[in-house]
Amino acid sequence: MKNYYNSIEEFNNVPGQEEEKFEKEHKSAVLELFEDDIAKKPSSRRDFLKVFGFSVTSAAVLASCEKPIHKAIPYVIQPEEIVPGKALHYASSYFDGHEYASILVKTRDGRPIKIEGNTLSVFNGKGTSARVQASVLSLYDDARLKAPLSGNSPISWDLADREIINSLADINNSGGEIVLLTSSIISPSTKRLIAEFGAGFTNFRWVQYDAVSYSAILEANQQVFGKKVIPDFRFDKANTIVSFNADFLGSWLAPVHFISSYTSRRKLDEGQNDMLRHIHFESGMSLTGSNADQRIPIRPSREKIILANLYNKIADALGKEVFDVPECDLDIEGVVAELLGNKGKSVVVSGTNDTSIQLIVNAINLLLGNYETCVDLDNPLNLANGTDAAMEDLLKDLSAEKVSALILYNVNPAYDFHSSEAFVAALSAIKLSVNMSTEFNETVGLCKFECPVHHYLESWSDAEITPGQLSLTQPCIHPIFDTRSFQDSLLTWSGVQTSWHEYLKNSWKENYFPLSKQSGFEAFWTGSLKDGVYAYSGEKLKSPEIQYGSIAAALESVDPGQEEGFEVLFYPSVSLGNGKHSNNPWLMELPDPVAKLCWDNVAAISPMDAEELGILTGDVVKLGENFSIPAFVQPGQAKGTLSIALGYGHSQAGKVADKVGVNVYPFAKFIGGNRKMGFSISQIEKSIDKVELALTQTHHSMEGRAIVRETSLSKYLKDPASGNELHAKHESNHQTLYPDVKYDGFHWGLGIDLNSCVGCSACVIACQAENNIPVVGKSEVQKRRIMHWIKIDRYYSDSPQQPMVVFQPLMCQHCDNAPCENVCPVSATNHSSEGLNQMSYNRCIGTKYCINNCPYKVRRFNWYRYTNNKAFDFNAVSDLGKMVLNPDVTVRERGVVEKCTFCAQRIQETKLAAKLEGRAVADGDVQPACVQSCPSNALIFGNMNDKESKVSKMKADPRNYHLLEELHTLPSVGYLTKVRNVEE
Amino acid sequence: MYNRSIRGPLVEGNKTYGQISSDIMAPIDARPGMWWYLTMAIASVAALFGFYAIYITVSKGIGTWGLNNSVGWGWEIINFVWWIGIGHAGTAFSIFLLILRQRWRTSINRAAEAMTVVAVGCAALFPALHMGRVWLAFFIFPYPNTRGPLWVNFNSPLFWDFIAISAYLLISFSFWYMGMLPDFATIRDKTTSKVKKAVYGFFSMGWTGGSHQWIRFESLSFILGGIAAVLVVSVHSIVSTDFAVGVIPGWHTTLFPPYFVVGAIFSGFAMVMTMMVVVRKVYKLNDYITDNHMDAIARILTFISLIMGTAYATEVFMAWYSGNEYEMFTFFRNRVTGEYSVQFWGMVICNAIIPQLFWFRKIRKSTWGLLWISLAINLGMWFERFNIVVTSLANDFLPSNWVSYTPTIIEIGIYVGTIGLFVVGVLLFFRYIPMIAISEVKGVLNIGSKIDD
Amino acid sequence: MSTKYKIGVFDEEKTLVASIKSLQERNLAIFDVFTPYPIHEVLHLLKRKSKLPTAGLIYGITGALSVLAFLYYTSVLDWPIDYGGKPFNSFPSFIVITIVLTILIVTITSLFTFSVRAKLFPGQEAVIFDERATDDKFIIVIDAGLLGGEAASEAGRIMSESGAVEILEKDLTEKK
Amino acid sequence: MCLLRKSSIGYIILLLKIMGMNLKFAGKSLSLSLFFIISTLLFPLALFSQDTNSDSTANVSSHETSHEDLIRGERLFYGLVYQGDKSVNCASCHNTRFVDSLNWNPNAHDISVKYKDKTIKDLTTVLMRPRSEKMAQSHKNFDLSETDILMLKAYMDEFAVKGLKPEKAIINRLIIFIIITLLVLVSLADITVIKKFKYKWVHLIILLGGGIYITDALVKEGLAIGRSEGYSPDQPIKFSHKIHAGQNGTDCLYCHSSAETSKSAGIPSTGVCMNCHLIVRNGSRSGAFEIAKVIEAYEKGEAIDWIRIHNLPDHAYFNHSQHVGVAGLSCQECHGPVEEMDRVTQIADLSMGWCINCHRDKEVSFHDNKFYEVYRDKMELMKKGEIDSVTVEMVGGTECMKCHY
Repeated sequence: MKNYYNSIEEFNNVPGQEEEKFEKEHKSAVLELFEDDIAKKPSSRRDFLKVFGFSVTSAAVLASCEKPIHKAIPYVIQPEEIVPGKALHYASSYFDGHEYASILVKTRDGRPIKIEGNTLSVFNGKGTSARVQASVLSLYDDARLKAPLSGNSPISWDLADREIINSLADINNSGGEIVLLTSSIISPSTKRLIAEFGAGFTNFRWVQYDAVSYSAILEANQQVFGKKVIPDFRFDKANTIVSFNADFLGSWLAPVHFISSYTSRRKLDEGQNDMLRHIHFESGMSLTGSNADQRIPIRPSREKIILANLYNKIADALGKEVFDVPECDLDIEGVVAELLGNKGKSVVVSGTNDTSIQLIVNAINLLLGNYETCVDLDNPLNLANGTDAAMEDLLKDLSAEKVSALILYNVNPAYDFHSSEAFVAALSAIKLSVNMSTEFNETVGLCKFECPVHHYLESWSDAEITPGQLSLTQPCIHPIFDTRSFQDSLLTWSGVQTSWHEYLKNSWKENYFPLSKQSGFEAFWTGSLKDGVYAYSGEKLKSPEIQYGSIAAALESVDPGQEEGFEVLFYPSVSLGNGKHSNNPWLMELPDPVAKLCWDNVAAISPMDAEELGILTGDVVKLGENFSIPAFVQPGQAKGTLSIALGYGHSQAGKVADKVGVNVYPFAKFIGGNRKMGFSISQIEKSIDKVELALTQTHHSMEGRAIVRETSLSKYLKDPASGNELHAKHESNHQTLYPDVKYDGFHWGLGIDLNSCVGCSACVIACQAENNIPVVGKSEVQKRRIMHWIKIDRYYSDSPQQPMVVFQPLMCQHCDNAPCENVCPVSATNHSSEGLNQMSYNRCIGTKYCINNCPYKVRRFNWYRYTNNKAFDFNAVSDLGKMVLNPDVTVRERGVVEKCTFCAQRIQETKLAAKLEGRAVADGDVQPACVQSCPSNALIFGNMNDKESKVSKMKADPRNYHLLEELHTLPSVGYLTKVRNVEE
Repeated sequence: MYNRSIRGPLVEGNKTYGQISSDIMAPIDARPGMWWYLTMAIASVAALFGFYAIYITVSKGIGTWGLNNSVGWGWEIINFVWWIGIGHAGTAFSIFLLILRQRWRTSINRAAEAMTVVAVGCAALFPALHMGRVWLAFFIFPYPNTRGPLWVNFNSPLFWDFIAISAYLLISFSFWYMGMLPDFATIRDKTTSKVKKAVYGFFSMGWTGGSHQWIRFESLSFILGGIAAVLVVSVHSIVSTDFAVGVIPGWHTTLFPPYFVVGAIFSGFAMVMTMMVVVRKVYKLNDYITDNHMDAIARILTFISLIMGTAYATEVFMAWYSGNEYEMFTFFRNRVTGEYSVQFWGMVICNAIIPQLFWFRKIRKSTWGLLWISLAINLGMWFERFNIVVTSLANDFLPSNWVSYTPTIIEIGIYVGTIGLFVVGVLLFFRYIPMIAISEVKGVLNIGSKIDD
Repeated sequence: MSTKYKIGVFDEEKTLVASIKSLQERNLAIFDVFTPYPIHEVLHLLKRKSKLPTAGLIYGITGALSVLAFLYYTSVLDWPIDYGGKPFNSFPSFIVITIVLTILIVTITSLFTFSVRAKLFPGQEAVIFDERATDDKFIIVIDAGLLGGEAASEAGRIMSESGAVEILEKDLTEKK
Repeated sequence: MCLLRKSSIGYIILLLKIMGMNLKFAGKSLSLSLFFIISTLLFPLALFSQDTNSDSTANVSSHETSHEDLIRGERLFYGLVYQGDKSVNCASCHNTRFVDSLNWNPNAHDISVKYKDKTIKDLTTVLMRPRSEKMAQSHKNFDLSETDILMLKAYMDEFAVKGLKPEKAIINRLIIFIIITLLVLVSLADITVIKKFKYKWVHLIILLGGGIYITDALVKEGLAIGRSEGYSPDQPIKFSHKIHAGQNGTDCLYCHSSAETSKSAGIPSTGVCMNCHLIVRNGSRSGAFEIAKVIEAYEKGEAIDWIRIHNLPDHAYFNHSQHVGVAGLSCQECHGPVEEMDRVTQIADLSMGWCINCHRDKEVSFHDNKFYEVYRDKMELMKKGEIDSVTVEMVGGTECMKCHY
């Protein structure tokens, strides 16, 4: 296999004076990339020609007449582990203040090009989310601040440091308050550093602020259990999940972590015969709701009364104290029965940021005894620490000019704080304000100093996601710009001479090395770096007595909720999350898994309301002063509610994000100690404007076709082939005039378990990153020309009010009798002896006949030149943006057809590695990007000729079927029927 | 054989051989009227617009068209098939009527063949333009190369199409040109202008009308005629395989080859009628292109229209009879009703119902009746191709891929451009080439006009 | 060599045919007959034959075989490639190509043969005995030089008797 | 707009290429091709302009030395000043133009640049009392007056700015092609329309011969498009593989160390050069001059811009480790006898057919590598003796996605 876990540390082991030289050379090499004419720079030492050659070379190949002089520029001194043309994988961790993942960073010739999950991590394993996958592109964001600024003018780090240190000293001497406002910090070493930094001042406050807040959970657990933590929800141990507005598979807390535990109980393989049952109450149609076995649309304001009734009914059944709450007209007897039947094996969870709701949730989980197993307070998720009230207090103090210095790190309150105007206004009055941000965003430029921070792929850090589960972040590329890590800045400003790297090492030496059984620290450190993760068993916090008082208070003050008017709800979307990465074109063009919409946010409205008000998808509706947004008729949306995604409507974030959609953060409210993501209005006004939305799927019914085959658990248990009867029928009908082709050696196949696939779309971005798939922009998506090689089809069935949803990943099916191959006149697509449907771009003349004749329509056409074309200025125009390109995959020219290749480059790479080692290719060695990124292991790839391989077993499963198998295209991709845990 | 007592003489007005020559040569010698220049100007503007659209397509990419991930073929293929269909007129006239010994064809076949050449030329533009990388179009030739050599895919209907169209263009052109040799010689010998004498002398290739030449001329006509007869059937059959070989519902049907061939002849005859109605008026050639000629074409159209109607009915019936859910959907939910029902019913009305008006003698005799109905057929045939190409692709197997398709101004521009090009070609033909085969008309002068024949 | 010709000009097909017949009865060799349109009777009388159809048949057979051989060589022997699970020798696909290419080959070769045999190619200068022969007159040409003066004048007489409207004499010496 | 312009330029170039532009040296770019055309057209003008050009540059560059000095310096450099036995032609060894053949002596530009910032004394030393053995041999008995050296220096300083003179364009083939094409056209016109020329057999010969020549030229040039067989550019350092790999017998993999393990064989870093050249400072042919470049680059920490000779298009994926590491091919199979080349030349045309035809013939080491056990059917056939070897083609070596993805 690959040369995994090489550490950057070894870089620094170059002996003696060479080290400095290398350091210098390495840095300048990267910086030189931003010179306009690379050829003029004789001292560039990297074989980046593959990247830079794209423009020159492909044009030359096209015209076949110009021969540019190619330069082969070697290193002066070649770093030991860098072999030109070979990929290196560094273990690292991703944390953006919102989402965490332990990852491997694939670098080629010194530049990170792909993110993969770290299989050693118990938290996320090989799975990643779309946002983590896309984070590598953020590294090459042109919009990033390139050097420190004072006001709007550039300043050197030395000068900025001097001024800041002086200013801090002045303020400290005069007793002024110094406030550090950061996003949630989960790095234990950084926390220590902040504590030390704060200790240097007499009047210091550290506020953590989360754009999307989990403050209510923290608060409720503080009140009940005396622990200000977010518990880990162990869905893998639960039989029943009852969730209220918690999109835990999509964007709530740690989706990747939850998807793997959730789907581990939804699989029906290896003898597993039971599934967890998932009941979901929610207003908008979330990814999680669409995966639920039973989904009940509710108004958000009704959540509390339903929960209270649920509590009463369970308490009643268990003979516990019952509270006086208004009756709820919703029939929840079934839910009560199921929960009671799975005491201690169920999870009740709510995603609403309302302390009283979270208190009732805690109460129900307490009643059911879920804290023993499924709701883990001892290993809490260290993801969000921000308390809403603290931020409100800070705002008050800022406005009252009580704060003298404000240091911002990794936050963007000018965009995502509900009182952003007041905040911005208060900023100008502060004596010293420093902003530290990786991204270019709305807050940039508002402070006295801009001290840009490294991208996480350029920085050192650590993280402790749950107590005892540590991971390290290491730089995989030398900083591209003149930036500095946040921690280095703090160290400098507190007058400490050590670098953050040393500090981090020391911190580990002091705190974690003693816990390990290793003898030498260097070995421990290198080992941890190579693995990326390090686990220790720390002391468990003692649980104080459970306080029931607050619960009772919450249950006694239940209001019946709202019946009239409209309730508007904001949610972080699967693609953009809280909007921090909106300038990432991959994420911007990732269609929402349910709405199948990208490049815009909309107000999702229920079909009933839409009909009543005469609103169609695309009609602009007015939700208040200066608040107009296109409506989107969303089946499953609760009547009387509107859902709007957060993260859009940036005014200053870069060319991709700016002026796309509407920013709804300012409409959030601070109510009852929590930030409420939503508001109520009595009436929606429909305007005459209409907007064309960038939808990637416009027809939502399967039209009765056996595309996604499903069954219920009870039927499945009786007959594993239930719902898949057609498969046997079609198999028996298969006849052929021509003899079947025999595949000797490899016959690659992909199995997709529709039961495990939740539609998270990580594979889509992984594929995009791996295969250099261009971003085409809003207008092209509107024309239905999105380029994604893998797409997640979503179909609704049943009524528009309470639809059932299915997801189906669709990529090239690599049919053995491929209709596309027969019709290509120039032989640009044909079949390999390994069962791959091959596509050679350089032979393609673009007749599009194959596109037409593909029954699955998975082939994509390069309608324009998407690279080096100013009209498509997303990431494939600037030299920086193009650094993300995978040098092993051709960048396609205009006029050629492309499609999923099963990551042929990875197949070849793995086969070659096996050949070099003189061994057979083992099952699971080859992992296409989609398979590798899948957090739920829904995709399995392997050799179908090997009867022992996982994929062969999957194909032998009675649930297995092929898409449109009646056409006798003999796809190499198989699907396993979806089984729902419902009574039938 | 031709029955005079039923249809009257083939050439009216008791012409002599000399008169025939001068009558037919008149437009070549005389300055064309104002209408000619005006039409030429309009057509040239249209053609220029087309060239601009082509320029945009080639320089920017196929993205300037309205196509998308599901609909890979749109107007360009519709127009391609439409033009190829129209291009069947000449050969169909010359060959089928030759085989059927319909001697009245003589006064029309030249114009019909000219139309064929221009129309096939227009048609040939589209397959080239619809390529994403038209500059690499030579990849389609199976020529020895340094890639191994890498040949082409002989299974691809598009390759069959490519050779069929090239062969058809070449053969229809040579057939047409060969027929003109004696006429060019006539002009060469009759004209007084030195320039014309030299030019037509060059193009007449030394034709004298000697028996040695006539005998070989007749032999070649026989060979080319026989070959072209096969081609008339094969070209559109092959064009139909572009669809019939596909797996897409609404495409995958064995009905297509005959259905396409008949449809092509239908549209070709209709276009001939459109042209002839105009020509005989403008050039006052009523004596050569007689009412009887128009009547004969109208009768044929009526008959073919019935076949077309049957074909449409058969298609729909087969969709139902097959019980295939995709076919059922394509026809009943997509074509008959649904987003593209206008095109479907337009097709049925224009092709199967309107031509039935030709049952009325009055309409067959009316210039306007002939003109409007022939135009309606041309429109209907365009709808037919739209139905086949777009509706099937827009809504095929997986509903997630369903899209709608709207052409852009660029696609429309190319279409308008080819119409302009066609008119320019036809006008030039009227101006510089004898529009009726002089020698052939002379050969049939006596038929039907003299009792003793 | 003498290049004198005697030319009979006729107005009508009927008189032309009669004249040819009488000339042939007298065994007076006719050099050539020029008509504005093909008259099968004339061609028949003059015993004009063309081998073009035979040549076309040979072209066709050779063409078809070579196309099939080419297809087999390229797709089975030289570089077999799997297209959609079809066998390399996917004969049904080859049929279409063979038909059309055969037609193409026959057309091109026949045209070429025609051009060579009938001596017709661009720029070829026509030997014109009477310009009206392509318009409204039918012309019999007698090679006076070959027949001798007496026979020629007899031929002229016969032609005018059988309805020639004009008898001309032409000397083409200076032309060549 | 831009796109079409670009592609039309591309076509013009293509046309020029087809018309027989045989550009045998590096930099086969648009500007060069256009330069040829324009220079052919403006040849007489160019004759005039040359003088004025040298005038103007001379005025600019010399504020200390006069124009006359420069002229004299130039004459000295070319050995045109008669000095009896002593007269030396510097340009005979230090070429002032781009040359096609390998000249081991540094060219005039190289030495000019090197001595630009050095004093007259340095130059005098190196001219008359060179340290290295090689130079002592060639600079034997040099005796130049101080003024001469001054003038020489003035000329060299100017040369350092101006650079080497461009190579003269070879346009014979293009001219021949155009003439023959015209001839064929005239002959065609005459045979069909003009008909002035009586001897038809001349036409026949012209048409036949011309047709064959044109077809041949078109096919040959067409095949040569995008190929660089025989490409042998001057490298920034006159590195001889013949000396290193041939005479000294250095293993290829010593420098191109990643050939066995990685996709690319790797250009050795300057550090690798220094392994030997820390000690070896004097070459047998180029003296110290070329080796000094390596040492200088190393000391300055600058990389050397080697010119890549074997270039594959971006859409073709080639992996050295597959061929060297797995198949065990020797480097010479594709790169030719590099150990006999002073300057590396591309031996193969690197066309797809070249790759494919090798894959058709080469056998894989089916039994030595456990990897191939996966091909059970072929193993079986081999056991039965139905096949005796397995070629690369048989395990899919001629399929698209082995190289294009």
